Amino acid sequence: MSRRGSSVAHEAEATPGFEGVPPELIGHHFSSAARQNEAMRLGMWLFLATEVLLFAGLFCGYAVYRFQFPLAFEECSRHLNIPLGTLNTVVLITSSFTVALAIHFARTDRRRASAICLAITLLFALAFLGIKSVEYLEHFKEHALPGKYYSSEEVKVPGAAMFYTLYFLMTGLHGFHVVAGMSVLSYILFRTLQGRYSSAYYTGVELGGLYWHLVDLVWIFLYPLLYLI
Amino acid sequence: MNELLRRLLFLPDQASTFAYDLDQLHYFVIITTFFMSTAVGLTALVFFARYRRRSETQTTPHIEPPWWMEAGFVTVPLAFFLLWFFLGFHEFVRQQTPPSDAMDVYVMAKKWMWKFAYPDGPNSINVLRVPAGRNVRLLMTSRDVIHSFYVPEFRTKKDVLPGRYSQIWFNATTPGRYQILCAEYCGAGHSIMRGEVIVLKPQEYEDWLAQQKRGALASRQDGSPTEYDFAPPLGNLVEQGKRIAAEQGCLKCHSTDGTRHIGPTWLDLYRRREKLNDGTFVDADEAYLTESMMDPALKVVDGFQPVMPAFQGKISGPEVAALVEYIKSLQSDAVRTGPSEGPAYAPVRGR
Amino acid sequence: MASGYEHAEHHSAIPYVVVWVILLACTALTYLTGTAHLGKWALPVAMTIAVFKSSLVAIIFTHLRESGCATRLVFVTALVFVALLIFFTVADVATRFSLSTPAGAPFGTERSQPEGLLEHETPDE
Amino acid sequence: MRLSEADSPRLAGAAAPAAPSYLTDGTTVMSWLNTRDHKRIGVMFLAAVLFFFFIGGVFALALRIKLLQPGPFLVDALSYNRLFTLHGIVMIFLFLIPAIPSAFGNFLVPLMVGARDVAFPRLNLASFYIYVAGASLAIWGMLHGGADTGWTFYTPYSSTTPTQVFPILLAAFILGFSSILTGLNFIVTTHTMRAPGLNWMRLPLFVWGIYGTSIIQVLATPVLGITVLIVAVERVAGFGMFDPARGGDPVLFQHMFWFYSHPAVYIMILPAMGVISETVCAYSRKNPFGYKAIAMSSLGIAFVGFFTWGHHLFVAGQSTFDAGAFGILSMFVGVFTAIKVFNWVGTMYRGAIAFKTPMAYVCGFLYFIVFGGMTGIALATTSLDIHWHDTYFVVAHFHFIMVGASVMAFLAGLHYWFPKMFGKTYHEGFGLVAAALIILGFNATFIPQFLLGNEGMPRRYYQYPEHFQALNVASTAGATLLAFGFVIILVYLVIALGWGKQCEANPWGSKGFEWMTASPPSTHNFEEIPTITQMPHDYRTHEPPGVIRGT
Repeated sequence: MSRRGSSVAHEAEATPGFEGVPPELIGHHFSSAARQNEAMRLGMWLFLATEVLLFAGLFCGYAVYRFQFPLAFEECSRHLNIPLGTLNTVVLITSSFTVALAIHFARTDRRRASAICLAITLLFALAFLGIKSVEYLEHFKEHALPGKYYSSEEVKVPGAAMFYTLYFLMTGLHGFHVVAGMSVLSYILFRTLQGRYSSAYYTGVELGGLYWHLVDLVWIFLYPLLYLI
Repeated sequence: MNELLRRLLFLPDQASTFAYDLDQLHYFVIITTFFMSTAVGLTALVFFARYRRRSETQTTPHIEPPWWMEAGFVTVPLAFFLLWFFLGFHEFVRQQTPPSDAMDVYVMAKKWMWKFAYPDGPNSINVLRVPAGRNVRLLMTSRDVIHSFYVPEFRTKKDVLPGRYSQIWFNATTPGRYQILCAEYCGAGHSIMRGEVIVLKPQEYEDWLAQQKRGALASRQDGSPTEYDFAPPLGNLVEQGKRIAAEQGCLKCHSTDGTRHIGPTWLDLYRRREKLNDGTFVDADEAYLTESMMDPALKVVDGFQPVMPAFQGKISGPEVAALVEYIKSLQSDAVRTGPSEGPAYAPVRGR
Repeated sequence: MASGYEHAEHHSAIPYVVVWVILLACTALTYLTGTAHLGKWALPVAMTIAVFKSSLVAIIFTHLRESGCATRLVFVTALVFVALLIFFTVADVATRFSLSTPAGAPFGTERSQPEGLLEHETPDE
Repeated sequence: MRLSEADSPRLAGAAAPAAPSYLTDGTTVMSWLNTRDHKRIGVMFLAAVLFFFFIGGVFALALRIKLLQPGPFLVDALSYNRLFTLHGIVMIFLFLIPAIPSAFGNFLVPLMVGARDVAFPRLNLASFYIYVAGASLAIWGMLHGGADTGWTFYTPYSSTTPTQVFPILLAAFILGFSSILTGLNFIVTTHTMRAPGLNWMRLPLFVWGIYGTSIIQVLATPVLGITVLIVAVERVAGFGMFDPARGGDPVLFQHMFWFYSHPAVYIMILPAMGVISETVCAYSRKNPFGYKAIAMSSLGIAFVGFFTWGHHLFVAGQSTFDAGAFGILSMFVGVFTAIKVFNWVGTMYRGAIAFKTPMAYVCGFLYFIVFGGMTGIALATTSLDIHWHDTYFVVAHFHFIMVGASVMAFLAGLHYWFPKMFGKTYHEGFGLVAAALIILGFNATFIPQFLLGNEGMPRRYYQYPEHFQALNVASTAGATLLAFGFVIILVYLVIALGWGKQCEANPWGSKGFEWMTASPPSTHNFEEIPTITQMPHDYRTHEPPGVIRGT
C-alpha cells in the first residue's frame, strides 16, 4: 500500500535505517515505522504499569500486616532459607543482564549471539523456578503453609499464618510471571532463530526484554522484604 | 425553623446531643446544593430561550473566558467545599473521641442479632437500656461478618468488625424507644437484625439495674443471668438445652411454637419425616438433628435456604445433647412457655 | 524528539556489564545489612538499596532514558499511585484508636477457638 | 438546519460513494466477528452494552416492585440479595464501565484524532472477546445461584457465604482485563496517532475525556484484579489475606477495593462529561467556553480521583486521621466537576442553541450532575456521612451520578452520533417525549430515596420498618415511569435503524472532527489523512470542520 506519507514538520523523515523494514510489519494505519515502534513501547510500558499495580496490592497487604504483626514477620522471615533466596536474586539479576545483552546483540545484527543470550536467560529462569520449588518443599515439610493449613512448630506467634499467606501469594504470583516471561522469551528465541529480527526491526526482542526486566524488578523488592527484614 | 426543615427533609427526631448540630450543617449544605443546582438549571434554560438558533447559517463569536472568571469557577466552589469540610470534620472528631467519663457497654453482633452486656450488670439480646443524659460508650465486636450499629435518631453509626473492637459514643437526651438497625449488609437476615435502645430516665435506669442485680430474673422478659454471679441451677438437660438454644441464637431462626421462620420450626420436630430439597425423606431423629447442627448444608429441608451457619467446633458434645433433649421436649401436647434466656458474654477488663 | 534509533550502530555493551556488576554488589550489600539485625533501620535501608537497584535496571537495561517522555510519565505515575495506596492504608492502621487492634491474637471470631488462635485442629468452615 | 449546499461541496465530495461505508463493506457474520475495524468493534460493544443495560434494568425493576411492601413479598430474602447484587454487577461492570469508553470511544476516537484505526486493532478485538468471555461467565454464575454479597464483595461475608461467588469474582477479574486493554489502546492512539497539525491543544474534548478515563482504567483496574483474586483464593483454597480469624483485616479489603472502585466511578462519569462537552458545543453551535479548563479538569479528575477512596470508609473503622485526609482530598476532586459545569453553561452564552433531544438530555445532565455532585460533597463532609452512610441517601447520590449524569450523557451521545454511526436519523418528536419521561421518572424515583436516606432506611434491606413504605411506593412509581421512558427510546431507535430515512454526512452542521468524514464513514475513515488547522467547534465561519488546506 503506497504510503503518500505527508512529510509533516514534527515527524522525523524515515531514516535510512528503516528502508530495510519489511512493509507488512508496519501496520497500515501507522504513518511510519518509528511511530509504530514508539507506540508499541508505550503500550508495553503501560502494560508494565498494570503489572506493577497488580503487585502493589500484595505489597500493600504486606505493609499493613507487617505493621500489625512485627514480631511474627521477623521471626518467620528468619525461618526462610536465606542462602537460597540470595542465590535466586543473583540468578534473576544475571538473567536480566543476559536479556539486556540479547537486545544489544539483536540491535547490532549479531543474531547468533542474541539467540545464545536468550537461551542462557531461559536456563537461568528454569534455575530460579527450581530453587523456588526446593524452598516450597521445605515449607511443606515444616507445615509452614498459608492460612488455615498453618501448623508449623517453630513459630507459634499469632500472625505467622498471615506471613506465610503473604509469602505464598507473593512468590506464587511472581512465579506465575516468571513462567509467563519464559514463554514470551522462548517465542522470541524461536523468531530470532528464524531471522525475523535485525538492527532495523528488533522491537519484539525489546518488548520481551522489558517484560523480563519487570519480573526481575519485582523480585528485587520481594527478596529483602520476605527474606531479610 | 429547625423543626420545619427537619420535617421537610424527613429527618428522624433529634434524640442525642449530636443530632442538633449535625442537622444544622445538613440544612446549610442541602439548601446550598438545592440553590446551586436550580441556579445552573435555570441559567441553562434562560440561555436556551435567549440564544435559540434563529437561522441555519447563523455564526457565533469565539468567546474565551477571562482569567478571573475561570479563577472564580475554581475558588468559589472550593471555598464552599472546604468550609463544609472543616465544619463537618470538627463535628466528626467530636463524635469519634468518646469522653473519658463515658459508661461502657459491650456489644456483640452476631448473624442477625445484637447482644448487649453491661460490665457490672446483666446482659440482654436486642434490647439496650441506657440512662438519658449520660455519655454511653459502646465497645463493639462481631462474631462472624461485618455488621453496623446504626440508630437514626442518634445520628450515630459504626461498623462492627470481626476480630477487633470498634467504638462509638452518644448522649441520649430524650427518653423513649429508638430502633437499632444493621447498616452493613450481612446476609439473609440483614434486614431483620433490628434491636431497640430504650432510653430511661436516670432514676428509672438505676431501679432497673438494681432489680437486675437482685436476681429477680425469672419474671423479667429480657434480663438474664450471667453464668458468673447468680445463674439459676442448671436444672435438667431440657432447661440447659433451652438456655443454649437462646445463647447460640438458634431461636432467632427456629421458632418453638410451630410458626415457619428462616429455619424449620422445632415444635413436634422430633421423629418427624422431613422432605429434603433433593426429594428424599429423612426421619428427624437424634442423628439427623446433630448432623444438621454440625453441617447444616448437608441435608436441607425442602423449601428452606441453606443459610444456617455451621456450629462445628462451637458447641461441645454435651451442649448438643442438651439441645436435642430440648427439641425432643417440644411436643405440642407438652409445651411450657418460659422466658428466653440471655447469652453469657465475658466483658473485657480495663478501658 | 527523534526516538533513540539513530545511533543504533555504535551502541556498546559496556554499560550493561557495569550495571550487572553494580547490581551484584548491591545484592551482597542487601544480604549483609539484612542479616545484620539493624532492627528499626532494617526496612528503610533495604528499601533504599532496592529502589536504587530497580531504578538502575529501569534506566539502563530498559532504556527508559532514551524513550519518549510519555513512557517515563507512565512509569512515574504508576509508582506514585503505589506509594499512595501503601501510605494511606498503613496510615489508617497506624492511627486507629488503641483498643481497635488489641496486641497479639485477634479474638472471638466465628471461625477460631475463643481461647487460642493457632491450635492444631483448626475448625474448618 | 444543515450547512448550506454551497459550503459543503468538499464535504459531500469526501463522502462520494467511492469507498463503501464500514457497515456495507463485507456483510458476512465472520466479517463482523473477525473485524479489525474500530467502528465495527464499537458497534458490537454498543449492542452488548445495551443488552446488559436492559438486563440490569429488569433487575432494578424487580427490586423496586419488591420494595412496595415492607414485609416478605414476591421473592424471599436470599433471592432479593442476589437480585441487588446482580443489579449492581451487571450495571457497573457490564454496562457503565464499558458503555461510553468502549462503544463510543472505540467508534469515535480514531475519527476525532484523524487516524485510520486505533493503535493496536487486534488488541481491540481481543478486548471485546475478553469482555464477552467475562460477561458470559457472569451470566453463568448468575444462572447457577449468583452471589448475594453486593457488588462490593465485602469480606468476610463474601469469603464465607455458601452462594456462587467464585464465578462472579472471576468474571470481574476478566472484565478488568478488557477495560485495561481498551484504556491502553486509547492512550497509545492519542499519543502516537494524531493527524498532522492536531496538537494537544486542538484535541476534541471527548478525546480528552476518554484519555483521562483510559489513565484510570489502566492504572486502577489491576488493584481490583489482585483484590478479587485474593478473595477467590480465600474461598477456594482457604488461605486468605482478609480472614479475621488469622489476623486478617476486613478494612484492608475495603481499602484495596475502593482504591479501584472510586476511580472506577470516574471511569463512568469522565467519558459522559466528554460527550456533554461535544453535544453542548455542537447544539449551541459555539466554541467550548474555557477549552483548556475543561481539558485540564479531565486530567485533574483522573489524577486526583486516585486520592479520595477513603471517603467510603468513614464509618468502617478507619482512623480519624485518615478520614480527615480523605475528606479534604475529596473536596478537591469535586472542584474539577464544578469547573466543567460552569464552563458548559458558559458555552451556551451567546450561542445558537437548537433544542434537540440530545440538548434535552444535556439540560437534565447539568441539573443532575450539580445536585448529585454536591450531595457527594455533602457526604464527604465526614460528620454528615455518619448518618447517611449505607442508607438510601448514598443510593440516591450515586444513582444521580450514574443514571442522572452518565446514562443521560450516554443517551445524548447515542442520539447525537446516531446519524454518524448508522447514517439514519431518529424521530425528533418521540425523542423529546422520551427525554421528558426519563427526566421526570428519574426525579420521581430518586428524590424519594434521598428522603428515605434522611429518614434512616439502610440500603440492601429486604424488609424495612413500616414507616418507610410511603416513600418506597413513590420511588417504585417513578421507576416504572423511568423504565417506560427507556422502552420508548428502544422502540424508536430500532425503528430508525431499520426504516429511518437516510441522512447526509453532517445533519447537525457540527464542527466536531468526527463529522469531517462521511456518515457512516468508510472502512478506512479518510481518503487521506486530513491536516487539522483549527480547534474543533469553531463556528465563526462556514467551512466544514478542520478544513483541509491544500497539503
